[in-house]
Amino acid sequence: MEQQSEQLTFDFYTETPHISAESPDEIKLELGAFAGPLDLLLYLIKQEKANIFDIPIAKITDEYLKYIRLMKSLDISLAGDFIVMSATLIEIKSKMLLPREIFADAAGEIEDPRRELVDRLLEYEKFKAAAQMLYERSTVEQAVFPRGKIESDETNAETNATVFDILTVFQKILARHKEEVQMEIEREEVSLADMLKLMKQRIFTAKELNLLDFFAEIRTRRELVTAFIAILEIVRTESVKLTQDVTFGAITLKKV
Amino acid sequence: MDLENEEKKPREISEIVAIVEALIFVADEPITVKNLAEVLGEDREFVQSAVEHLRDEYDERDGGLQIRALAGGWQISTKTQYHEEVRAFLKTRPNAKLSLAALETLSVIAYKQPVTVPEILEIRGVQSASAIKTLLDKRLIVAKGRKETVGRPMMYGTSKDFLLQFGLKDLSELPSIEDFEDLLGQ
Amino acid sequence: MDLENEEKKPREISEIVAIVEALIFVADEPITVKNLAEVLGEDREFVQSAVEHLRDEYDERDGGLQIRALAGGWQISTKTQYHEEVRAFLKTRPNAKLSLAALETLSVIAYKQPVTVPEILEIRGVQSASAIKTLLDKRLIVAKGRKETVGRPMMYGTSKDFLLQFGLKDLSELPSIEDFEDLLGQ
Repeated sequence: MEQQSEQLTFDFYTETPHISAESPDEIKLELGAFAGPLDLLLYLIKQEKANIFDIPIAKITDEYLKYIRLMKSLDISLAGDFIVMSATLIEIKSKMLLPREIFADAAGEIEDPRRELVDRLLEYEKFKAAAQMLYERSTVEQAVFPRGKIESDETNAETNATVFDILTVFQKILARHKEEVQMEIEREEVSLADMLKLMKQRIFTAKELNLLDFFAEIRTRRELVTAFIAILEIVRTESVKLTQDVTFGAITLKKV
Repeated sequence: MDLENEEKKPREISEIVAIVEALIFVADEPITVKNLAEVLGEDREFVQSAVEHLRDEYDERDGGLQIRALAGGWQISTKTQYHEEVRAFLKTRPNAKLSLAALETLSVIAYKQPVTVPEILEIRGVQSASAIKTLLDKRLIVAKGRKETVGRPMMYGTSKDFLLQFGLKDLSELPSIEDFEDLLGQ
Repeated sequence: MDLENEEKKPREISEIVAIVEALIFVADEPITVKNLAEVLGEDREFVQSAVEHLRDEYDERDGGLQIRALAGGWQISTKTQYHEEVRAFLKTRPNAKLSLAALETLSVIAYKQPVTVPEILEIRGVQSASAIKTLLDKRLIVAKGRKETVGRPMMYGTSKDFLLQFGLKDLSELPSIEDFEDLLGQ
C-alpha cells in the first residue's frame, strides 16, 4: 500500500466537521464528528459540488475511504456502520464498471446501482434538516424562563415516572445488591462491644453524633443491625439522649 | 359582560380573566383550557376567550412577561428579549446542547413515531443506542409499547417534555417533513 | 425617561420595569431591591422606583396577580380574593411524585411479581413497608394472595391502574433488560 504523507490540522471542537485538501497529498481536517456514514457522504458530495442524482461514485468512494483510513491511522474509533458503508460504496463502484445492460430488468429498464443509496441520502437529508430546525427551536426556547418555585409546588408535584425509570431503578437495585453481597463477604464482623466502644468514643469527644452520618459509614447490613442495637443500649445505659429537631430531620445523639 | 342570565351569580369576564391569570400562574405546567373550565365551572369557549383576552393584554402591556400556548396548555414565562438579564440573575448558562447524533435521532423519532430502534438505524445509517439513552435520560422521548413484529421491539415517541423544551403547542406544530425536501436536490 | 445622560446606553425606566418584572417572576424567593440593582447595574433608588411603579401597575390592572413586599424583598403572588379557586385547582392536580423508595419498590414488584415483603427486602436491602403502603394507597399495586411458605406472607403485584398510569397495554410491554442492554451498557 502506498504511504501517503498527509499533513493534518485538527480542531475537535468545531460545530461542523470539515475536511479540506489543498493539494492531493495534504488534508486539512476539522473534526467535530460526523453523525454517521450518510452524514459523511453528504458532506463529501457537497464538497465535490456533485449532483446527488448523478454521484461521481468512484471519486466519492475514494474520498470516503481516505477519510476512513485517516481515522484509523489516528486511532480514532469509528462506528462499524462507517465500515459497512465502505463496503456498500465499493460494491456500487464495481457495479458501475460493468456494462449497464446487465442491470436491465425484464422490462428492459436499467436500474442504476446508485439508486438505493441516493434514496437513502435524500431521506436522511430531510431528517438532518429537521434536526437543524429542532436545534434552532431549542435555542430560542432556552431564552424563555418559567416562574420560580412557589410554595404549592412542593406539596403537590406531578407523578412523572416512566417505565424507563422503573427499569433503570430496578437495574440500580440489582447492581447495588450484587455489590453489597460481595462486600459482606470481604468485610470482617464488628462485634456489639466494638461498636459500643466506637460510638461512646465519638459521642464523648464530639459531644454529639449525627446518626445519619454515622450510618453512612457502615457498609453491611449486619453492621447496621449491630449499630442499631448499640444505639438502643447506649441510650439505655449512658447519659445520652436522642434528639430530632424537625420531623424526618437528622437524628442526633447528644451527651446530657 | 357576556353573561346576563342571573341563575347563580355569573362572573364578569374581567373576573374570569383575573382568575385564569392566577391559575396559569400557580400551575407548574402549562394548564389546559379544559382544566381551567372544569375548575371554574364555566364554558370552554368562554374560558378560551378569557385566555386569549389575557394573552392580548400581556402583549400590549410591554412588560417582562408573556402568556403563550405550549404543550397543549397555557403558560406564563419571561420574554425572550430579557434572557441575558434573567440568566445573569439565575446564574445559569444555556443548557448543554444535544449532540448532532442525539438531535438527528430525536428528529427521526419526532417525525416517525412510534418508531423502533431498527427503523431509526435504517434512516440514520448508524447505530443510535447511546443517543436514545441520552434522550430517555433527558425525558425527551418515552417508550410507547411494543411493535407486533418479529422480536416485538420497543417503540419510542416524543414526550411532553419534548414539546416544552422545543416550545411546541403540539406535534402538529412541527413543520411537515416534506418541507425539508429539495434542499439537496438542486 | 429619567435617564438622559448618554454615558453607556441608559435603559428607559419602562425597560427596567419589564426586566424587574421578569426577575421577580423567575426568583424562587422574594428578591431584594439591592439584589435587583446589582444584577441590573443600576442605582438602588432607580430600581426602587421601578419596583413601585410595577406594583402600582399591578394594583391598577385588576388582574389575578399582585406584587408585594415580603421578607425584605418583592414577590409576585395570586391575589387573596381568588384563593378559593386557586385552592380548588391545586387539589385537582395529580398526586405527589413517587419517592425513590416507592419507585424502587414498585420496580421490584413490577419485575418480580408476585412477590412478598421479605423478598422485596432481600432485593432492595431495606425495609419497604411505608413504600408498599404508599403504592397500595395509590392503587399502583394490589395484594395477590398468600405465599404457601412459613408465615404465609402476602404477595403483591401491579394493578390495572399501574398499566394505565404507565401507558402499558399489558405486562409484556414492560421494557426488558434486553431492550435497554445496548443503551445502558455504555
